[in-house]
Amino acid sequence: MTMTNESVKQALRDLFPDPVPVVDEPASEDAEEKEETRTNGVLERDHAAYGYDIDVQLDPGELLAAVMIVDKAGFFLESITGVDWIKNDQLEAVYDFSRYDFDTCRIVIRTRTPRSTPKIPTISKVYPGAGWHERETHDFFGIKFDGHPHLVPLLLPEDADFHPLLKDFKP
Amino acid sequence: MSGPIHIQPGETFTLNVGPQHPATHGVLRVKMEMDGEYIVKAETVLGYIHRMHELMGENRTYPQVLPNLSRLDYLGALGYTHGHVLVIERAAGIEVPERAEYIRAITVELNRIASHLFWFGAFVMDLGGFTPLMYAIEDREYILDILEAVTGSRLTYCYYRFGGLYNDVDDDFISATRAFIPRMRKQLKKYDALVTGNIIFRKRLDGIGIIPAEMCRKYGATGPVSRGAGIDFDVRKNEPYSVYSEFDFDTPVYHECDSLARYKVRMDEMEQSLRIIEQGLDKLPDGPIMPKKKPKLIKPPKGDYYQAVETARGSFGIRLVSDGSKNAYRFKLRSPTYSNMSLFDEACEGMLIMDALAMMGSLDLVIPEIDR
Amino acid sequence: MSLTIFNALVAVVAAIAFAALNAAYLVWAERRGAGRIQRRPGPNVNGPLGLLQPPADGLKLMAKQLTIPGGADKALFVVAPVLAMVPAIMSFVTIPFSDTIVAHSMNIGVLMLFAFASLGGLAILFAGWGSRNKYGVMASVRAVSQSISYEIPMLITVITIVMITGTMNLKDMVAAQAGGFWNWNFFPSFSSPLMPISFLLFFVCTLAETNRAPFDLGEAESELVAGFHTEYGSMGFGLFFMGEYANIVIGTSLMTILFLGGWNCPFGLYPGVWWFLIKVYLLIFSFIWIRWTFPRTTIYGLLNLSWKILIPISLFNLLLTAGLLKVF
Amino acid sequence: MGTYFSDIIRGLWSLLIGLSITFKEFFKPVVTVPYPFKTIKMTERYRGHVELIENDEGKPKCVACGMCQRACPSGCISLASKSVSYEVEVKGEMKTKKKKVLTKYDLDFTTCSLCGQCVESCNFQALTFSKEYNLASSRKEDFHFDLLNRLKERNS
Repeated sequence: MTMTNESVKQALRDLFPDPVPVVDEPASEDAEEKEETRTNGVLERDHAAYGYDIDVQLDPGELLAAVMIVDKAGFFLESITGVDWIKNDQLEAVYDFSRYDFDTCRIVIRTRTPRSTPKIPTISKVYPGAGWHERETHDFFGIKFDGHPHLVPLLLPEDADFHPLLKDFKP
Repeated sequence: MSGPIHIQPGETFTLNVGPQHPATHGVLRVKMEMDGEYIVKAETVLGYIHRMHELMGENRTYPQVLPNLSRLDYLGALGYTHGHVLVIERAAGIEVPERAEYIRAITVELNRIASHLFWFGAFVMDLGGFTPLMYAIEDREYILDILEAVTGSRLTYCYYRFGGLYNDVDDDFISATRAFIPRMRKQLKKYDALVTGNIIFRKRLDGIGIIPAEMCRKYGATGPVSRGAGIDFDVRKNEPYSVYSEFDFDTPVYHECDSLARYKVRMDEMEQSLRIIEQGLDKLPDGPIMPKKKPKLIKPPKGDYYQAVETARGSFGIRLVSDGSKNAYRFKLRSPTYSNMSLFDEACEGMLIMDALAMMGSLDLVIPEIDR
Repeated sequence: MSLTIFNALVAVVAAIAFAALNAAYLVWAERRGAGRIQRRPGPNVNGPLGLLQPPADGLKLMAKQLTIPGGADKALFVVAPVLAMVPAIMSFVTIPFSDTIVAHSMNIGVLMLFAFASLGGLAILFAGWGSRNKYGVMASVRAVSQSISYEIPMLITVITIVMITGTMNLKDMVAAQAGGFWNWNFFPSFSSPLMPISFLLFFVCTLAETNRAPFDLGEAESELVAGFHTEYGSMGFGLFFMGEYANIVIGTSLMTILFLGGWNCPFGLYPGVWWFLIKVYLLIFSFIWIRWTFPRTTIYGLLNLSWKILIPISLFNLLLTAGLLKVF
Repeated sequence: MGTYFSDIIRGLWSLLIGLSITFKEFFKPVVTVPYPFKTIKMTERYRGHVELIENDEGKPKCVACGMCQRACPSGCISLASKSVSYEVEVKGEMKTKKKKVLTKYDLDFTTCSLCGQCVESCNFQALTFSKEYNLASSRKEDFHFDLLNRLKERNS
């Protein structure tokens, strides 16, 4: 990992007041429990096994700070999506960032929000391209992106009031 | 609805470009706020051909999703299926025989040329020249014939399997592909003379439709769009997957940021793809095309996996969240044109409609791939 | 008296028939030519070589209903296609095909042709405005600015020719070019050294005046759907289509008369209508050839071409010729 | 001023090059196939809709295991079978055995995506791709293929 990416990682770590010890690469078996109860923090992942390098989980409140760090380091926004963890009664928003140069480094930022009141601040002020991705995530999961200028259905019909990728969605 | 339109000076009007419009090449709609021929504001409306492939990916077993990926992008289908099999192989830890990877690379590059050829024709047609499309289709037919003889279909291929390929290539494929390379080089020269050098064509693209590098980064544009803005980014080079690290090829980069730069990137990419095919055919090893040990039922261990590949349109990514069952828990498709198109709204402000539509053509849109 | 009326009727009918036949079969020629250029056969199913395709197309168009969009200006909407076709046919009256084959030779033939040609722009304006379609309005505005800016260099070039030949009668103009091809206006002489450039200029202007590619901004199908005839179906569209081809025939005939010696043989042998037709159809072929080779220009590129290149050159040519005519 | 004229000349020259290319193409032979009058033979591996394969007796090889039905992503295959008892000579003795016999094999071609998962999943090599490609109809029912019937028609 090059200098830039090290500094990004350090900056992201500094976001967490109580630095959590870096968890070792979780084995695939006991990852099951860990995934459910994972604490916020920065994880380093094996690119060959997972396809990304840095895995950050944080509270929605810290999202903007983290995204600004990533933006300052010159990352581009790959995509935004959601995952419905219905067993934990949580919705997860996943932000993918990557670099244009040869210091290949993919950063994944995750944040979780309760299923009943899914609310996450928008990052479209930092990355205007997030506008569409957030609208899409709102379409599919119903996550409200606070401060989004135009949060209307993009891929679903204008009058859609359903969120098809929720695990309890019945067509 | 009575009487003709009355437009006061300085008043803007709304123009619906699409969903049925010749320039959008599909069911894309752009709501344009127009001041005469100038665009004041544009808003892209998507979803006319949305099919929810991501939900299908969750409902079906892993092998059943295979045909879906080729329906994303009907012009460069193999690139997308390549990404799909790669992410499942990464997740489930399946080893791929070398021969299979080489054949994958060769066929993906052939498909990339076919896709770029069709884009070339359609782009010149956007500018009003119809004949290059026919020439491009003629060459593309040649590729489709080669691919049809191997894969069994012409457009929506379902050729790659988890761990390898559906069936092996034969000598006919190799000889036909070898014959294709010099022919394509000759044709590229012809296109250069017929289109690239043409004064009318250059006047319409040179310095028009500027998409600067910073805008690319903010919107996540990849592929020829970002390479036309001077960004040296190609997943095949930056994050080598499959056997691309074995090949010697260049990433064409132009710094002009205009429509002509994006055009040139794609035309140069065809040449680079030819080089990859050439090397691939030379290096093609013997051996099996499917691994000896392959799990009967594919059940990737629990986890979150990501794989990016360079398709004809840019960086295509798949995020697979597996819960260890035979279906995916989450199957996110990051389509390149989605990000490339999202910057159109901002980039086209203040442009003439005909320049804006030329710029839209230079983004190489495939609507089913945006809408998924 | 009755004989003159009869003669006039025959002439008009012949002109209409010639215009209609040409329009119909130029569509066929265009499609066949495009096909050959694009390595495909073109229409070849109906009749030998697809020669029955134009009547079939005509029948199909006539069998369709002419829909008038709600809120359209009905009068303008209906008048426009007629206005596109009628001046085109009328122009044939004054074109001399040979020494004897001319419906009505008049002393101000050139003037009349251009008067009718200007009406074509009006038809497009009516069509675009009357059909209450935003694309149509944009297209008609484009087409009108285009026809205005291209009539100027075209007329200036014609004035040069009029100065050289000293007449506005088309028949006399051809007579002035009799003899070998070196006598044609196309070839430079001491008094008019820039004539080939003039011809090129006139050729470009004719392309633009007839709304042909690469100057077909009025119907720019990739931006404006179909431009001014977006809302037209049935024979309304058919008339626009035929009017376009009739205009092409007029434009090329004019080029033949003004620059290429009309019905004169290049070597002074057997002058007659055949030479005229050969020249016209060769020019038409070049129109088709150009259309299927080039992409479309932009509207500002088109206006720049006219105001910054064509008009200065044609003006310069006019002045030069005027001066040289005085000298020689 | 110099660039003004050189631009015009260079522009004209580029146009002439374009014209010369299309002019050459004008005299080259046609490359298209006049489709309804002439057709191309489909390649060996062409993937049309599926078709049952017969055994030596002209009966379908299919044992009605239902693997293809389960493998199909769009659920367009439906089959039915019945148990038939038959007598077999084993070591000089006649024994009664039971086997499944295919009675119905319907393919709903309207939803089929021609992916070939059914052919791949078949463990008895009882399915193949047909080479038919010009399937067209204005009625939906025409695309509900009864493959068993098609097999019979092919044999008769």
